[in-house]
Amino acid sequence: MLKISASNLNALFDRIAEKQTLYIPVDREPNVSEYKKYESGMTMSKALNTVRSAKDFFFPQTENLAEFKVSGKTIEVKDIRKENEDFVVFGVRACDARSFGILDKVFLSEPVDSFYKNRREHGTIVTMACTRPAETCFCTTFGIDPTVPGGDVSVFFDGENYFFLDNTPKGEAFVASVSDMLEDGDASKLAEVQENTRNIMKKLPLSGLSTDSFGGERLMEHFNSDKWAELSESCFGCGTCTFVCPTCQCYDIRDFDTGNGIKRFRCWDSCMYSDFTKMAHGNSRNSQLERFRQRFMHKLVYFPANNNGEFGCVGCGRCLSKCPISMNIVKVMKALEDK
Amino acid sequence: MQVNENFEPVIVAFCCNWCSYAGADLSGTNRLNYPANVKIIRVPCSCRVNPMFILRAFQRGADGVIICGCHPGDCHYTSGNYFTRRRITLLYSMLDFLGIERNRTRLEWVSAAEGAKFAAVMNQFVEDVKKLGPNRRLEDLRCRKQ
Amino acid sequence: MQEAMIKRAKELLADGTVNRVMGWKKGEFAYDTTPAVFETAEEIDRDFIYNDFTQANQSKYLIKESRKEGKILALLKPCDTYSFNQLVKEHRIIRENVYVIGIPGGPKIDIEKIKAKGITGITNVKNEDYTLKIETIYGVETMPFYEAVSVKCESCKSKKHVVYDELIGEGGDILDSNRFDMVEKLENMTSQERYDFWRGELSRCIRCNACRNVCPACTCENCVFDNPKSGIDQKAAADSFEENMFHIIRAFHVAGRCTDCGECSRVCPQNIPLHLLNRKFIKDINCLYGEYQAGADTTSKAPLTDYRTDDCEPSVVHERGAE
Amino acid sequence: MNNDTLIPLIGVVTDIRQDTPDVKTFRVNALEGGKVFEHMPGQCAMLSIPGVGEGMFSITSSPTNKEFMEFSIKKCGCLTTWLHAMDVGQQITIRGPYGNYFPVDTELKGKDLLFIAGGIGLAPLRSVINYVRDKRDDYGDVQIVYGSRSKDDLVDYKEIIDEWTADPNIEVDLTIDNPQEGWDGHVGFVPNYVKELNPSTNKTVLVCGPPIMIKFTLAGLKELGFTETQVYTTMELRMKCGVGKCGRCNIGDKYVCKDGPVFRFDQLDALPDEY
Repeated sequence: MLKISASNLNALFDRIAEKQTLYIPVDREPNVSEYKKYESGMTMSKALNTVRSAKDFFFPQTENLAEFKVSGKTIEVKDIRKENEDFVVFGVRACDARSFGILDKVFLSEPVDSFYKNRREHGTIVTMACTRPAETCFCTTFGIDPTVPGGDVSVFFDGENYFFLDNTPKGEAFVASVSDMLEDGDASKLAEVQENTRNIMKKLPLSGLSTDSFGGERLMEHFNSDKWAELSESCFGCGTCTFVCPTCQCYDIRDFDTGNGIKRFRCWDSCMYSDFTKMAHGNSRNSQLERFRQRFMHKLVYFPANNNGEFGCVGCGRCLSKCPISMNIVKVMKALEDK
Repeated sequence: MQVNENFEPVIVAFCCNWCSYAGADLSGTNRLNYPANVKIIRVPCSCRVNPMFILRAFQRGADGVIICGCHPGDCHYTSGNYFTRRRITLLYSMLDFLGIERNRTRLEWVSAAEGAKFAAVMNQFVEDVKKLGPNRRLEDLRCRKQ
Repeated sequence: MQEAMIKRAKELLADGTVNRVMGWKKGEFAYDTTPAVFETAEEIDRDFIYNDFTQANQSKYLIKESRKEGKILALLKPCDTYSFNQLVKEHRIIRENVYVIGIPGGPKIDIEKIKAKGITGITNVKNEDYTLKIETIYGVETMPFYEAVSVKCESCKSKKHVVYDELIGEGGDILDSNRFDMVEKLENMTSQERYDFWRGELSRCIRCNACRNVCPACTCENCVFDNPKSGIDQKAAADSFEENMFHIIRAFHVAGRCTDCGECSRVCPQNIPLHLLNRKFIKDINCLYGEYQAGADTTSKAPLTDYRTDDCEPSVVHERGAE
Repeated sequence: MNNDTLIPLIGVVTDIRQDTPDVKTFRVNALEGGKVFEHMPGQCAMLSIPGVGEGMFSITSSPTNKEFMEFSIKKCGCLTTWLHAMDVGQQITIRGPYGNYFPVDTELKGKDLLFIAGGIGLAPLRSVINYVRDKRDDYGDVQIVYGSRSKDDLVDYKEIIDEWTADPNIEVDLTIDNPQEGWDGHVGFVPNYVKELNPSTNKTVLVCGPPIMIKFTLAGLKELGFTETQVYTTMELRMKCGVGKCGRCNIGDKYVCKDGPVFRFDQLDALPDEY
């Protein structure tokens, strides 16, 4: 397998950044990381995962859709789309890599969302295998193996060297473009590292969590469960879980009058917000209970119902660590599952 | 700091209907000059000025915002401008705290009889803002004229 | 402490003084606790928890809870009593429907501070004589308790309960806190440095509204930022201006009513020190209009709904030292 | 780059008709004349005034109308107030068509049809009614029961009187909620009127109106012996994208904008009661 030694990793980054925009996770504070555009001298974070998910690269928090010039009774529409530039995201974890597949099912299904597709086509995802999962991790529940992280290229670290495995034609091209910096290496230690991580995964507190009780066929039963009242009781309807979630994809479309034209943009929205379904004549989800239920029902029941049983959660654990009142999908699953 | 001589700032002046607005009128009838940069918005009382108005003015291209009201004690509504004074002091202090240049904001008391003061205040304020240059720290890039 | 609280809560439930108990519920991990309402002694025995991690300010929930049938027992830390009092003063909480027990407060621990040390896979956290023994799947780690104290407790303003029907444990006093140190440090910077500091912080905002929704002073039925008629409603910060706008206006709307409970900074998923904005207002109010602590009583006039004819002019802002 | 459905087209309002005090019908053409796009009866389109808002409206004209599209819009919110204030010649942005449609070429073909509408609920049904009238031979009996608060609130009243009631092949039964001077027709709520009319149970029913009317009408129909598989309705929820991605018109595993707005009642029964 092709490899690069840990000491040469930054040289590799420099090389990639010469040709394309490169994003890597960087520490903002000790062990708190976020994706940053790579500039020479930055070091990759050792934290398990970034605070914000990697969905921003393909589905940014705000994005302009079109512009309008209005004068008198006439309206002119300006298509502002342009071909995205190629970019590389390095160090994506297995959970986030899987989340792109979930977002694809939404945005690339007919009619295709050209804004998303444009970014998706131009982004190369280089994933990084996990070696030190945290207690909030439960990706294995959704059949994800964090030691084989997917993406266009998977990278494995054995403590000394980074090994590269391309999974897609795009990944192959990426590896080829830096192949002169890589050398053939002995990957025999990797199996042991992977085995070790898998064993840790089994010991994690949430390793026993199962999706057996969920899926499209249980729709009415879960919807009508009497557990929701207690679960949603202390939810105060913020959007933290939604916005740190790698798979939440609901959006709003709004207009902004700049004074010299109107920009129509879309931005992330949350089904937890009270105005999400508010219409001029009323609201179909009036209480926080209904809104709370919607978010979890969507991930655990509605999404699989429409996508051959695939769940809308990847077990990254962000909502577990970020919810202000510690209410999260794991607690919901445990409350609703068959005892 | 480099001063661009050609820079003409946009100044938004919120003027109380009962005093400063009349003061502005008076300065006009007395043929006193004050710069054309000043765009006056008439408000029923200086305390009608919501902090959001000030921010929105900056968002949409103002380089300086000035509020003019009746002298303390002379409010048409008895006490409106006393509330203005507290609110605006705190708001300006907050803007300063966030690193927005403090000379971009001002509050002055101008009565209906003080046409000359109105002109002088505006001249001085425009001068001060000119020195600061265009508002970049509290501007909305989407609103910048192309 | 937890035992004493459980015992008293069950007594009050049993003798009919209250029909519900507001407390905290155990979670998946040693450190996650969720505010919850308990209706029976069994529920309390099963789930009730009070430990170093029970940080959440529960006063805001009492707005809704105090409007339900019967009386509810609220267990309030000193800082929570200020928020509670402020909400009573604003007629948001119906005081008669709440039985308040003052409980000793922090210092509480912020799990993020433990995680920031690189400690992960946490299965249990024990406080052994102010040394934290943190059990993880990777082995046992230790760290001094005080290094893990949450931001809101680091500069605790008061150990005094300003409102209660009874106390568990001893009451405390108002502390001589250092809570304005950071504000002062920023004030002493140049305008450009302050601008850079806040840009760095506020540019991380994802507009999740956690700060607003958790804030016990933000109790509007319809927030200006959600009201399409306000002209400034926004879902996401589409420009750096909107980041500033949201936080300035939010801080301004709670100025004079913010009790400095620190919940905004605690809940921020991006760790933006939002409490500094509120503290700046508090500090200014204290300096310019006399010492004022929101929530300390239920009768005094709030500084922004009051005035004196000899108040200072806004020019004080412009006359402060060099930029 | 291919067209994206989120980037709208321009339509121009060529005629405005005041139907009731709070409902206007707008005729929309493409800039170069003709229709902006083709649709099927029951489908919707996103209309917007940039800077004001965007909203989903059912297309009230029949697809058989090859010249223009029409939208009957009730004034109730920000955007609709703006639409009501505009004049002929105003351009608007339009995108669509969105959603499914009444199965006019399949399940409804050859059937006896009963249309039940209340208030502005006639808007989506008008498209089907006119479609059926234009292809009259493909369908059996057609009966229309339409009710409104008052005589003035009957949308498209002129068309109903001039064309529908004049059509010997169609039975039209009108009702208003309360007695009114100058009205000698039936007085009473729609659900009760349907029961009084006692329509034959071999009819296929298309119902649209306020949720409360739909609820009672359905109950009434069941009493008369109709089954849920015989009754269709069309729904409305908050929508932003129109293509099942933005997430807000989600009910259970369905998106009203994409899988709806037309549902048969047995389909609705399988969904959570969240509409």
